[in-house]
Amino acid sequence: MTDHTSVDKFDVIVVGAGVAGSTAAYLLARQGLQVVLIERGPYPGSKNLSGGVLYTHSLHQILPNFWEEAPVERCITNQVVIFMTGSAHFNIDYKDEAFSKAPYNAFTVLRGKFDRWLAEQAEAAGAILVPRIRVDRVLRGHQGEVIGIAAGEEEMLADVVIAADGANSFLAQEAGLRGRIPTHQVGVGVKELIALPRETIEERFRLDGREGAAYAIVGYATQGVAGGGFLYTNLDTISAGLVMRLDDLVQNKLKPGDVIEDFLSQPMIAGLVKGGKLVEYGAHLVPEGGLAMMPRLVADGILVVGDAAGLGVNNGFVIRGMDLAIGSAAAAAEAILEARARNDFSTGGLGDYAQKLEKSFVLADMRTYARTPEFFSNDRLYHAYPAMLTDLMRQIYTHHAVPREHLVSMFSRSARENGVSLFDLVRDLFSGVRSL
Amino acid sequence: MNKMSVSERLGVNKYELDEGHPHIEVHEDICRVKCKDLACLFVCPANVYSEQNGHIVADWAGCLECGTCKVACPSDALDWFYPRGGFGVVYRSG
Amino acid sequence: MAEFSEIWVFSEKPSFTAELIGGGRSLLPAVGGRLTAVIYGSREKAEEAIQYGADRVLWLENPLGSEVPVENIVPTLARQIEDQKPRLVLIGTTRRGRAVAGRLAARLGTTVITDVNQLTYQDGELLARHMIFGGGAVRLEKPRGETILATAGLGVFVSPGLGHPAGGDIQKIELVEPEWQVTLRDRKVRMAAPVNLVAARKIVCVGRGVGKKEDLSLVEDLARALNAEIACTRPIAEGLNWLPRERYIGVSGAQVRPDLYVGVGVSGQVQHTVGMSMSRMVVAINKDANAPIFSQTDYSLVGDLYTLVPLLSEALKNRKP
Amino acid sequence: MNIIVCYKPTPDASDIVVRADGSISVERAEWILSPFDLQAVEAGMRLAEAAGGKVMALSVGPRQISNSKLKKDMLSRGPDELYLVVDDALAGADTAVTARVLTQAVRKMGSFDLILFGEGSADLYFQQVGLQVGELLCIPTLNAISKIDLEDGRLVVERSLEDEIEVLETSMPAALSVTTDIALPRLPSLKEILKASKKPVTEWTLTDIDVQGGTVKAHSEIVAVQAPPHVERKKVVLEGKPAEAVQSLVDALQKEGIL
Repeated sequence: MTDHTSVDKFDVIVVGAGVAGSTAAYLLARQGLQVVLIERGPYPGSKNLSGGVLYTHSLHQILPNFWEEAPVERCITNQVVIFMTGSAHFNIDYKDEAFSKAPYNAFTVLRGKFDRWLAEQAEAAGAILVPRIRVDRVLRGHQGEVIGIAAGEEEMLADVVIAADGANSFLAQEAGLRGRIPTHQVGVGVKELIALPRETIEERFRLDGREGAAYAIVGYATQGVAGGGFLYTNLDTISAGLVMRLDDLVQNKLKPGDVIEDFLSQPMIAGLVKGGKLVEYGAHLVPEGGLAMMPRLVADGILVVGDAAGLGVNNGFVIRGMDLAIGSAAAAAEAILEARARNDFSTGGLGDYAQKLEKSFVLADMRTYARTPEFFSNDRLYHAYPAMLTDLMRQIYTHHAVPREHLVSMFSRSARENGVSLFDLVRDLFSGVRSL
Repeated sequence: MNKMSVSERLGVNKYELDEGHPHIEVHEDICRVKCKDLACLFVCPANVYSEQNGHIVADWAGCLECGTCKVACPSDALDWFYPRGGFGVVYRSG
Repeated sequence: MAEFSEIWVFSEKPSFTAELIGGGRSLLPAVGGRLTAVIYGSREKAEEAIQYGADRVLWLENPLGSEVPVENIVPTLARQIEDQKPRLVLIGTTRRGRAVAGRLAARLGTTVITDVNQLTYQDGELLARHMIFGGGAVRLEKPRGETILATAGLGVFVSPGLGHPAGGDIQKIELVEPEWQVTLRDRKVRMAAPVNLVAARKIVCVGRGVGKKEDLSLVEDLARALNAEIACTRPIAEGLNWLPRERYIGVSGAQVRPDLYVGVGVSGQVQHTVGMSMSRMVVAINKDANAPIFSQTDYSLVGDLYTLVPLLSEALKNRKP
Repeated sequence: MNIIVCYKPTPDASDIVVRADGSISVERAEWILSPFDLQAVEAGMRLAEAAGGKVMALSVGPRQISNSKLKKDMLSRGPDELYLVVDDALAGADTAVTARVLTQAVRKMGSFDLILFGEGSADLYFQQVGLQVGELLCIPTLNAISKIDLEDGRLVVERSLEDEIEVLETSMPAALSVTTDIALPRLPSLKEILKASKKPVTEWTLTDIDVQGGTVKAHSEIVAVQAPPHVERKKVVLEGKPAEAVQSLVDALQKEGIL
């Protein structure tokens, strides 16, 4: 039995000062609650890594026009999807001027700066930031309810603990909210941050001022492993990386550290990062299991938000996580305020969180894309289709001294050569339309 | 950009090394009995794990703290937890 | 009076004084003037300084020898500097030397240019080069003021050798009593054998990869086989105390440039490598293939040092000339 | 007893950026507490815990030193109070300027028994400031102190010199610069970090402590700060069985005329 008499008690302990944790801390502190925000890194953001695109809508609701103050890099105006084989690529390029005006659709951010800023907002609202402390486990009361946290020998009590401790969420596992993470429900994200002069980036990606580009790359990028590549422009760096589904990576016995270097040496990518200087190399798990991965969100005295709750959407064109994390934090904060009004922090008392999430865009979007993880597990996406598309383009543009073949026959021959039946094609097309 | 080895890339990063406090432990007794894939030897983006003289060795100092190894290890042979507070990789940009 | 008139040197260690005399002399031709050594101790030390090439010695007699802390010279030296206004006072970087320099600076109202590794005279001005950021950067600065105080480590300058005629101008100076006293209660000798890493042509350097103090014998064997001096990284000397501090190489330790440097279990942190980066040839033995040292070696042996070092000692002993 | 511990926040040397022209930039560097100063703080804490009394942390420098993260970081290591003299004129101050401003601040802080300094700062590592402050205050001043004890109101310290350790006795107040092995700094605990945000912080300007503009004038002109010269190495990794690799090394050394 632990002696809990001598320790401080707070209204809420938030574990993890990422975007979810800091948002929750901000919202709760703003309402006058005593909030402690615990971060294991030396500063918020120091352990966090993401590809780097933040969709603005959810944070804009909480901190209107946050981009005016926050350290954001570039607003995404150019969206490009690339199907790639070893030697060729096929691009879909979409530029929207509307995205370069407020309310911006999305920004690239660097978490080491952005998360720090967000945590400062929480601090300014009254939350106490405690950096450099690793939370080891939850504390339980007589009925098994969560009543606080322990870090080493130290304990701290609170009415509610918010597990915002990221994709590995040791806390949610420890609290019994989720089991072992299966390999098919996470992606391994690896990223290189490459420094280039601002003007070079703007020239290569055809950007004006603070405009930015987001490239999604499918096919050879991952050497056939389920997943994709990305290339995002920051102010004077490029975030280039891959997300590869872990089960497939294991099956293919590939080393992510090698695959990313091969990816960067693809002529198309190499041209964009040419002359750049690596300034950081990082890796992070990406929740990719969709709805199937989501843990129980609430137990007595604890709730789970953000990556820790498995909230992520990857539909091939966009990879989302931060906006969902912020949305979940908002729902959690609301639920805690209501639970507080009832003075009931049991699963039932906090249960509104799940309902609020259910009603919000977060779960709506998760549901919309419920089939995408399955769709993306389709092997043809990484081998046959990029090859077909580029074959087709090659044939269209290659002129030999022989009569031109009709497009349809070219296409069906390419499909045959790449082992794709008409049935496969139609089925995949249909499934893609439904799940993306 | 010239290709860089993983260790060269890790060399660019910032770490607060917690000397004398490894945060990874490999239970080789379990690996030997239960594990055929030895996924840790290739899935780790930081190449933390290697086989040396027939032993699986974790060079934990370069760990990027992603957790890939722990999820990929089929036999629960890895004791992998975050480094102590304040230590480990420090993403300047992230 | 901005004329470059005199260079003074001071160290409590005679061999160091000799190097500083060499350094001071190398600056004199550009400017004329003379070189003065400040000696605290016996008359023999004062005479020795003349033979190393000092034009003049300011000698503070110390009949009590090592019972009196060398730093007691500070008020006396400060008064001499105020009276005679040398252009440059060069002090040897030992811990005592640092204390003398710092306290002098406070008295004279100036700063100290510390640990210079190059001192030149350009366009009528002194230009000092030293390391900052733990060896991560080199800073060039021009000290200002009537008298410039600088400290320099062992090996920065070359001792001219005892070649100059004895006799010379030895001026006895009067002690100015210090304002406060420390009492020496006890003294524990750390290491008997003196070492001069700077002069060593071959160096075997011990790093943290060596697990136990007893394992130093492996390295000693290798050093014998190579006819090399043993050196170490800072933690070996300062945290673990396996070896005396004067054997550590690094930004705050010795700066060496031997023909051969062999790092055994040395990881290659910049704080260390700045002290050895000018070696003619660098060999490293380390089990960690990712160790930063391997990016700055000529020859690398990746593997267990407990296997490799004895093999290497053996192979060296058995080699045919 | 009242103990003042002086410390210096510095840009983290591992965040140094070498520009294309070889010059150095610390513009984007994270500011940290100089690690060698933490050992002085720990030594001060242990003395205060053993003998009673309070520990006051003191730093002087440009505005970066007063960021809340650094203040909290220092206070979470144990000191009861924090004093800062903040002025951008102190950016890049030389040791003489720093020592003079610290001395003025110490005078303003009132009575004290001991001032502790780390061995040297993480950025410059000139190991001078403690010595200069002590001399300016005209109190017993010693560096390289690896052990501090109190005996009947007097200090008994060990001083680690290159080839010997002196055991010295002197009176208080005194100024001591400690070695890096004097005391392993504790890691701030959860509770100390929480407490840190409630401890008193006093911030002064140069005017507040009666420092005139002339005092902060540098005694040297910094001409350049550059990356150290790079020596090209062969970078040959000797492969094969240990015995073979070792033999190839011996052969190579022989061929190079090193042996």
